[in-house]
Amino acid sequence: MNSLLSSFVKNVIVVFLFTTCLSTFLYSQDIALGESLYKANCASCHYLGPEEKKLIGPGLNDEIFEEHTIEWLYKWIRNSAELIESGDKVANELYEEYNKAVMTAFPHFSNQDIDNILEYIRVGPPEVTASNEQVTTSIEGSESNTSLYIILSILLFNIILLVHVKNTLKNAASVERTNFFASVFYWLKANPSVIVFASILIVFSGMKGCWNTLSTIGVAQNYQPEQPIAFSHKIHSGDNGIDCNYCHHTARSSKHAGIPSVNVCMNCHTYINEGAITGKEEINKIYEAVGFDPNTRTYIPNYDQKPVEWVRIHNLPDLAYFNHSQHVNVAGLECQTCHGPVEEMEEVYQYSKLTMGWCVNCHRETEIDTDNPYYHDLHKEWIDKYHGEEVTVDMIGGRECAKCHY
Amino acid sequence: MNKEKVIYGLYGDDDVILDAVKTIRSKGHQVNEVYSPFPIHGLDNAMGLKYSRLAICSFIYGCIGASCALLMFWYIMIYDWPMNIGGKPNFTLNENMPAFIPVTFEMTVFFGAHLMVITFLIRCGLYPGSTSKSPDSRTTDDKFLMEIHTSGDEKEVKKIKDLMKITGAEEINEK
Amino acid sequence: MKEEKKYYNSLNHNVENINKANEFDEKLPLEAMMENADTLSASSTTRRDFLKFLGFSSVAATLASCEAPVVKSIPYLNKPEEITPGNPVFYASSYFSENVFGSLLVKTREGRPILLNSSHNPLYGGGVNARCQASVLSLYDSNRLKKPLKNSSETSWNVIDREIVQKLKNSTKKVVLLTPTIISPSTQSLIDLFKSKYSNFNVVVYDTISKNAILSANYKSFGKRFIPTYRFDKSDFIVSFGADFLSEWLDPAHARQYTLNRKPENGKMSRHYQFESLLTVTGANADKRVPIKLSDQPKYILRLYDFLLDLANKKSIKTSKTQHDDIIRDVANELWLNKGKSLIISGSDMIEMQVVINAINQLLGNYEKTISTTIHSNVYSSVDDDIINLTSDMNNNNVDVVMFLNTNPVYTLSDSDSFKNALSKVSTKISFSDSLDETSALCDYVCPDTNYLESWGDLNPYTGFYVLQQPTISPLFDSRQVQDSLLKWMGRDDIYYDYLRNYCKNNISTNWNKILHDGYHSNKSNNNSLKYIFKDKIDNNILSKSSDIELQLYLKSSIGTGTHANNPWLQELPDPISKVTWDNYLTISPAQARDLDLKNWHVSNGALDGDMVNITVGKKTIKCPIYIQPGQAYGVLGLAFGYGRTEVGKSGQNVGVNAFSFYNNFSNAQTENIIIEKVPGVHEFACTQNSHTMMGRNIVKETNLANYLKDPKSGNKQFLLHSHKGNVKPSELSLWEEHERDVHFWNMSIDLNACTGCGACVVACHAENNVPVVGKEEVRKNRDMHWLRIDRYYSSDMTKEIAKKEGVGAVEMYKKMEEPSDSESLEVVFQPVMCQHCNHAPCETVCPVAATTHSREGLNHMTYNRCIGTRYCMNNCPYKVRRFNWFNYSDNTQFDYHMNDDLGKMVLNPDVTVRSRGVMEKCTMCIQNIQKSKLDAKKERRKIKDGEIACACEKACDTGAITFGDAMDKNSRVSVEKKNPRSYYLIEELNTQPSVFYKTKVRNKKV
Amino acid sequence: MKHEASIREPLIIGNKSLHDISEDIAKPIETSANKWWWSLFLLSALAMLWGFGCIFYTIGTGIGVWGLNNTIGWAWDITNFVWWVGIGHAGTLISAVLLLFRQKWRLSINRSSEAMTIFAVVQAGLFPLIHMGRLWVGYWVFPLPNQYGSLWVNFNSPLLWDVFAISTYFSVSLVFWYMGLIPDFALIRDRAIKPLAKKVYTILSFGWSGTAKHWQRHEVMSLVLAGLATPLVLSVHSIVSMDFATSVIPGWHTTIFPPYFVAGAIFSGFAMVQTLLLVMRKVVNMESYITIQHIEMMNIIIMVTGSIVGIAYITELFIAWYSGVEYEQYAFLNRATGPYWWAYWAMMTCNVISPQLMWFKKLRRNIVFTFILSIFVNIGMWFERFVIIVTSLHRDFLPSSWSMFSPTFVDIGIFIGTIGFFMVLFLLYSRTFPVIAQAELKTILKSSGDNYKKK
Repeated sequence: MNSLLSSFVKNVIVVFLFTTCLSTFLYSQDIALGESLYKANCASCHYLGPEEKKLIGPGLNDEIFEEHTIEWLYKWIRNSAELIESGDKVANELYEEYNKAVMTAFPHFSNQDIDNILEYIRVGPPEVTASNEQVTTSIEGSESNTSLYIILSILLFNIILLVHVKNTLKNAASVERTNFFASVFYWLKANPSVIVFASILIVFSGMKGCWNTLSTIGVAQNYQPEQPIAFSHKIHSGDNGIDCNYCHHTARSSKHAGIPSVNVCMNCHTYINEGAITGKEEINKIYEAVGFDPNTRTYIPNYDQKPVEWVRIHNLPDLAYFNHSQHVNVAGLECQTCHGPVEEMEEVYQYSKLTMGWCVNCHRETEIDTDNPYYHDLHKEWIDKYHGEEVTVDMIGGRECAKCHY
Repeated sequence: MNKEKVIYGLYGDDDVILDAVKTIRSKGHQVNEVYSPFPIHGLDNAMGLKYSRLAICSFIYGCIGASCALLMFWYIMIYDWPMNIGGKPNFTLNENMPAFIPVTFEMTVFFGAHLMVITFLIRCGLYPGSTSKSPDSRTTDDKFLMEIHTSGDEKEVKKIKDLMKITGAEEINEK
Repeated sequence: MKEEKKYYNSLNHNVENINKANEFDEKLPLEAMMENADTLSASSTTRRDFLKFLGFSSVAATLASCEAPVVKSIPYLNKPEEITPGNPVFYASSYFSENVFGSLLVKTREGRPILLNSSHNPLYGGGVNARCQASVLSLYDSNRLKKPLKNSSETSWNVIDREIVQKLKNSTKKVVLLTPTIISPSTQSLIDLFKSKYSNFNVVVYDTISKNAILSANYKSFGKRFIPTYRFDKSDFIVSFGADFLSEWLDPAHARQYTLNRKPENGKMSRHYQFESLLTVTGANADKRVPIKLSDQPKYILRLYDFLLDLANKKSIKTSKTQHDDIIRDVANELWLNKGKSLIISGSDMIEMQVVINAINQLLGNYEKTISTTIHSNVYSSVDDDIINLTSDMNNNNVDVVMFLNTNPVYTLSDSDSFKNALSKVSTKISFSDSLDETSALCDYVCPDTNYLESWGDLNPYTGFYVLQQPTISPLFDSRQVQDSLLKWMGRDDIYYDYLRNYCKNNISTNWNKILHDGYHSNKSNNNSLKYIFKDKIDNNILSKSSDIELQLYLKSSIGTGTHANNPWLQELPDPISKVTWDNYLTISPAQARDLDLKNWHVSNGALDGDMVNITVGKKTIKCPIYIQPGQAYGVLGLAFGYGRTEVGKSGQNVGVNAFSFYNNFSNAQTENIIIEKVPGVHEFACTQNSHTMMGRNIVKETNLANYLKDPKSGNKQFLLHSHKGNVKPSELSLWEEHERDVHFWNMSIDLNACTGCGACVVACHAENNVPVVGKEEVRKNRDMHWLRIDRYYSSDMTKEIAKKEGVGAVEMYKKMEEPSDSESLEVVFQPVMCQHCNHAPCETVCPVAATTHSREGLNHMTYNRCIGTRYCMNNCPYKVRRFNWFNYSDNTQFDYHMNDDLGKMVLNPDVTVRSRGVMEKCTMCIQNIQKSKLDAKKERRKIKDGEIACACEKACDTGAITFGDAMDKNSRVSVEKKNPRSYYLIEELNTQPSVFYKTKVRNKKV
Repeated sequence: MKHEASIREPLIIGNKSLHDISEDIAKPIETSANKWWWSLFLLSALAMLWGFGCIFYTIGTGIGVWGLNNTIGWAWDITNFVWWVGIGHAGTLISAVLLLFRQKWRLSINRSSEAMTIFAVVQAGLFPLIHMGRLWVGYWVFPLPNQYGSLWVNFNSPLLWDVFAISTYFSVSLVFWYMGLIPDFALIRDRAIKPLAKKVYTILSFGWSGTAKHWQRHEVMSLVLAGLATPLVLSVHSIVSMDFATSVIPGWHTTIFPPYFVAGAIFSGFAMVQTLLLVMRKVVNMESYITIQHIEMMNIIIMVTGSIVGIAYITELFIAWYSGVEYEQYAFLNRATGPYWWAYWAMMTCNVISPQLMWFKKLRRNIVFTFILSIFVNIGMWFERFVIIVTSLHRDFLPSSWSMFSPTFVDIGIFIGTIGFFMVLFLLYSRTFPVIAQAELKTILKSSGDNYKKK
């Protein structure tokens, strides 16, 4: 029990540690910083909106500033428990109201940090997020296709119409009509070379067809396996707006995005034990795994814990080295760029092809962050070499074999 | 009464039929076809056949082959995915050209040869399953067959048959 | 070390989390793996990410529902903080085995130690030798015991504890613990506690290879049994009599010290004379090497002493003439010139000899200058008689209980039979061996000790130098650390970890975390220098008996005393000198082989075969192959320890013959009644090198210090091409416009003067790059897979000059050149050769599918998954460094080494692909490290620091022969090296423009 | 054209009329095989199966089952490849080059030698395939668009040039051969009695009717194909030689390789033609068409090309000495005096010395001698490739990596297998195909038939 709580605290610390370290360089715009901090630390318990919308704690919006003073908020956020101990009235009321659930302490938050967070809370969430764009574009894609079909069908219809008109006219002129197919047959007989050409054509198109089908082997796009727990990214990431990095927090630091360990789930689900859609059923699976008794809110002592066996969706072949931190941290890509609109997926599926061609094309197009001091001496050279045009990944060897294969 | 007739004259020797063709044409008759087991030199002139343009085709095909090859090199080695391979310069096509010459040549020959042969087969209407036009199967062995189409005018037919006889035909039949 | 810092930080947050229980709260799902068939098959297919063995695991099981196999991802339940799946964590720890100490930095991935680096602590601390490097694989040895054994059937600890405690209580006679020198203070105190608990308990120290001579000699000279610490870096003149101090004498650190004073750039180098019988690594590196018979060693030493006395105008001891008097005279003079800056040592096991050596060093005033009597080396301490007394004790039924800790007397004692008899008389025999060996097989109880990478511990190798050992992985099996066992048997219920911490707190330092983080703690040695008290005169009649055939027993740097004999990496590591793998053999000088009509010959596929002989020492006879070794003294045979294990596991079983059976009275020099006779039979060797001379080519460039000081480019003549531009370097005559190179240009410099040829780098490369082990048969076919090989060349009696002078024809000349010199003047050079990463690479041009291409960072990329295996690149490589996967080397019962069992595979580096059959592979300059460091730099938005990236070989090289870095960065070490007048490219004529360059070897010969 | 000097010996003997020729050519096809044929066929079929066995073993287990090692990455595999390709040169050369030179004597041998060419190239083609470590991804050598981005081939690699050269050469000479076959198939078709045979040959003959226009086009096409094939033949072996010539290994890195390989190829090719025809003219009794005259002609060519090869060898040695490059010098010294001296001297005696005996007209026209010599030459040429490949590789720049090669049963098995395969194909051919280009032959009956010459 004790160790678990401590490890939970530790987790929060870790989560916080890199969020701060990565956010140090975008220190200037503090709302952004506030947002990242909020999503990383608060979003899991606090909905960004009217107080009535309760997750674990109350929903947060500018109302809080009416209810509480900044100083009080500092105290509360840093260590609510202390505040309660001290016998602060407001604090104790809250404590009672949220049936004695202590809010996580963030002793390491600087005033600056807290200000940022509060600032973010005051302003509220920005309207459009990158993910939505993603989706719309994809939809447009499909639309353009359908329109094409429509046009084609219209053309076809016209042709048939014309033929019909021709025939009727012939009838009218009482021109003797030969059977269409018969005439074709004769004509073919007359010049057999056509057959040759036709057959060649067929053969080649056949080969092309085979090639295409072959090239789709092993491409698992839209792979959407059944998961042991019906975990909905839509609810967590979409509706509750929990930042991807809260659970997949190693994505910025390591080659693996990492699947959250159960204790990360427990950070929230210690308190939330009923889901919007599936009720208790799915959440209980977590409790089963980790041995937690939702009624007594306690961990069953020396319980034989069994890990959750998630089904892996994105499988790169072992011969390809892929590093999340390279793309998320250094390149600063959105998770959605490769994983698609996860925050809208009830059940996650493989959004991208994940073929080498797919990787390489992105490397061909994506511009590198030339401001990174890593490239310090090269800026000038590049400017006169490429005449200021953008420097893409492949220009600095992003297409070389052993960048991914070793 | 105006039914068209075809007259076949079967000869036993290539020189004989060659002379025959010459004389018959000099008499102002049209020799439609000659079936022979092997090429007879000068026969095409004697029959007044047009000169065959296969060679020119082949040349054109060859050129196509060469240009395809060069285009492929440029696209693959220079444009689409340039790589530093052993420090060899692949900045422009001609810098790297020496390495491309062998394959360019091969492609040229490949196109030239195959496309020409295909053309030949098509022009001659030769393809698996097509059957021989020759009315007499001996023409692939040691006999030479002359074929003349006439308007079914008796006198005319007669004249041709005589001509054939004179020029040394072994058999003459008509249909 | 960055990662180290990170680890330290996490310490700050919560000290507790180093506690091993907490850190590895996940059980290794290993047992599960063993049960689950799907899992097994899957684990065999996974190449890169070995995460499955710990928390974040993926298990494949084909489901009917979908076409591709479904891969499961299993997250931790509670993720330990300092583990980020995919990032390495480094721990400072240390290694002590076979009396060799090394202080380590252990690289772990997902909780698995996968690579050991020397932590290069500032003090004497030994570097990491090949055996230490490879010991990480021994951790994953499938031969280790899974549970404690009682009468060789598995049982539980409770049973063991109950019964043993019972036995101990009931024992009336002696209870003996047989152990090698214990340098762990806490363990020592623990043992004392044990003594106090069981009065009849006593410890017998038994070092497999005895240094009794030095210890006793020092007792005579200084009145204390101790081993001093030597400072080769402070000695300008070194004389060694058969002491192989660069490889196997007292301390691997000596190699590092030695090279510190061998840098011609400093304008001076130590001069090193080696008098030895066999050709050792040390002899190969010496400036002057004199092959002498074992029995002559005393003569020479005394002679030298005599000359020195003469120089010191002291009274001479009459000594007889030797056949190298002139040389000894020079040595004496030079020693006299370098008084206090010289060092003279001997590998002899004769106490009298070591006394003389001490006397000489005393005479030269080397003590406290190049030899310290204040700081002692604690790694050896055994007294030879102890074990003999123990045997007799056991024979006389004076022993009730005997416990074996890290000792294997049944294998290592010369008369093991009598020991076996004695042992059979002991009622209770307990072994702590972590796997069944010759001794534990005879024991009633085997209480498997944990591997050192799984255990806590502290070591005190040198006076005032205290290091900690910490677990880097939770115990893989149901084994228990010895100390814990002892505590239990004392009836205490605390664990050794607490005991250790208390001990450390009370006796060493209160700042436990600091020691743990740095890996060591040092305090000024308080004991003052010892006084030289040896008075009685040295007489000249202590000469050992000589016979016309003598036998020297030696240690191979690969196998040592045979503790790691089951380690395939070590078995496949070629001997530095003979380049033979998977074997020991009787080395013999060419001349003597001719006389005895013994032969080595090459068979049609180039492999080496040899005659068999029966060698008899005293009563014992062994049948073994002979290997003709140039440079060996006439009349001396050599045989390596550590082979002929009969109880060790699949790799080491019955490889070679057991030399310990000749290790009579603990002397490595057997000079009496030795008979050798040729017997029918042919032995098949597996050598990695079958031609031994440079054939008069400019491959290893060499010069002498004197010439070097005159002209730094001496011996390194620049090859010039005659061209329209005049005489130019090949690289200046490029036909083509060069490809641009911006971000980096990775280069490597190899200093042939610093390379001692030890081979640690080869093992490190194995570990870092998942290089497969292919076994004797394949090596014999010249298909070893080493990405990095160390070429060894002998000098030949025939050179172009001689040929010209004597008018020898070309054919004749080359024939002669192939023969290594048979004279005393034989010289040996080493040259590590890996992929040279040519910037005009012949291999790249010829690959039809562009599987090997060049990066703009100057690296030669080999793309395994693109390779179709035409082997054209291999043929066209002038350095022959490319390696082809002739078979599937992983998951193939034909190659039943670590890559064929799931346990062994835990050592694989997750960042490097395991190559499949039919593809080419080669040195990548550890591109995985390059990429990682680049990424780190980019993440931290900074430039790469010089030295931040180190190839495995560089890290392993204790003498700093290898330097890797970015040549674009003008002040990186490698760019500096590049300008060094000693630098040159291998086969520069070809203008392959390598990224690897070598630095001329400089000897300090007398002119 | 029609008449040639009477001093020239007749190329067709035994008073053949046009019909006789048809008869003689058709006989092997229309009659059933004798026991010689069958025993030979079974023998080669066995060898072939054994070879296939070895190939499958290799593919299933790994290239390691061959005798190769880290230093010697190619040995028998590529030796056999080059050897077979070399053999595969005579046919096209005879029919193309000799056609351009209007050599009449080609007519009675070109068909068979072309067949040999094609079958030999089939064998040759096998080796580059099976020598790959991962045959199953071998298709990567073709520049096909793919899912890898697209990832292309490397046109700098001589091995890739080979891919194109060999495939072009194979397909073109196949077509050339088949075009020549059509009229002759037509003959068989028209003579066939059995319905099945008729059907088959109808299909094979593409409905050839031998009209004047057909013949005209046919002749033009043959001429142009010959014109294309001639440089092709020369290019193919030049390119094969570049596998070595463009490398850096002393003994490979030699500029005279292309001409020298081509000469060698013709040399070995003609030798193989000799070996086969001397057997065939007996087995399907064609003595009256393949006369001593023909044999002598070929012997002369063998002698000439043999001398060229010899000069090439000597030039190599001279240049090695003259270059002053020690690696080069040692490489050649090592060939002659090193561990593989026997291979070198076998090559020298078979290729350089023995053909010189052809200066004697008696020997030139002696069938038994010719046969033995042709075998010699084939052996010698195999050794030439072995010497070039293995002895150059086994001792190159760094002595530390010097090594030796010895074949395993698999190496040997595969080689024997290919010989078997080759023989099987050729035997089948000799019974089902018109082994002499009768149509063309008939054209020279008048000029070179002995009965006509007598007049």
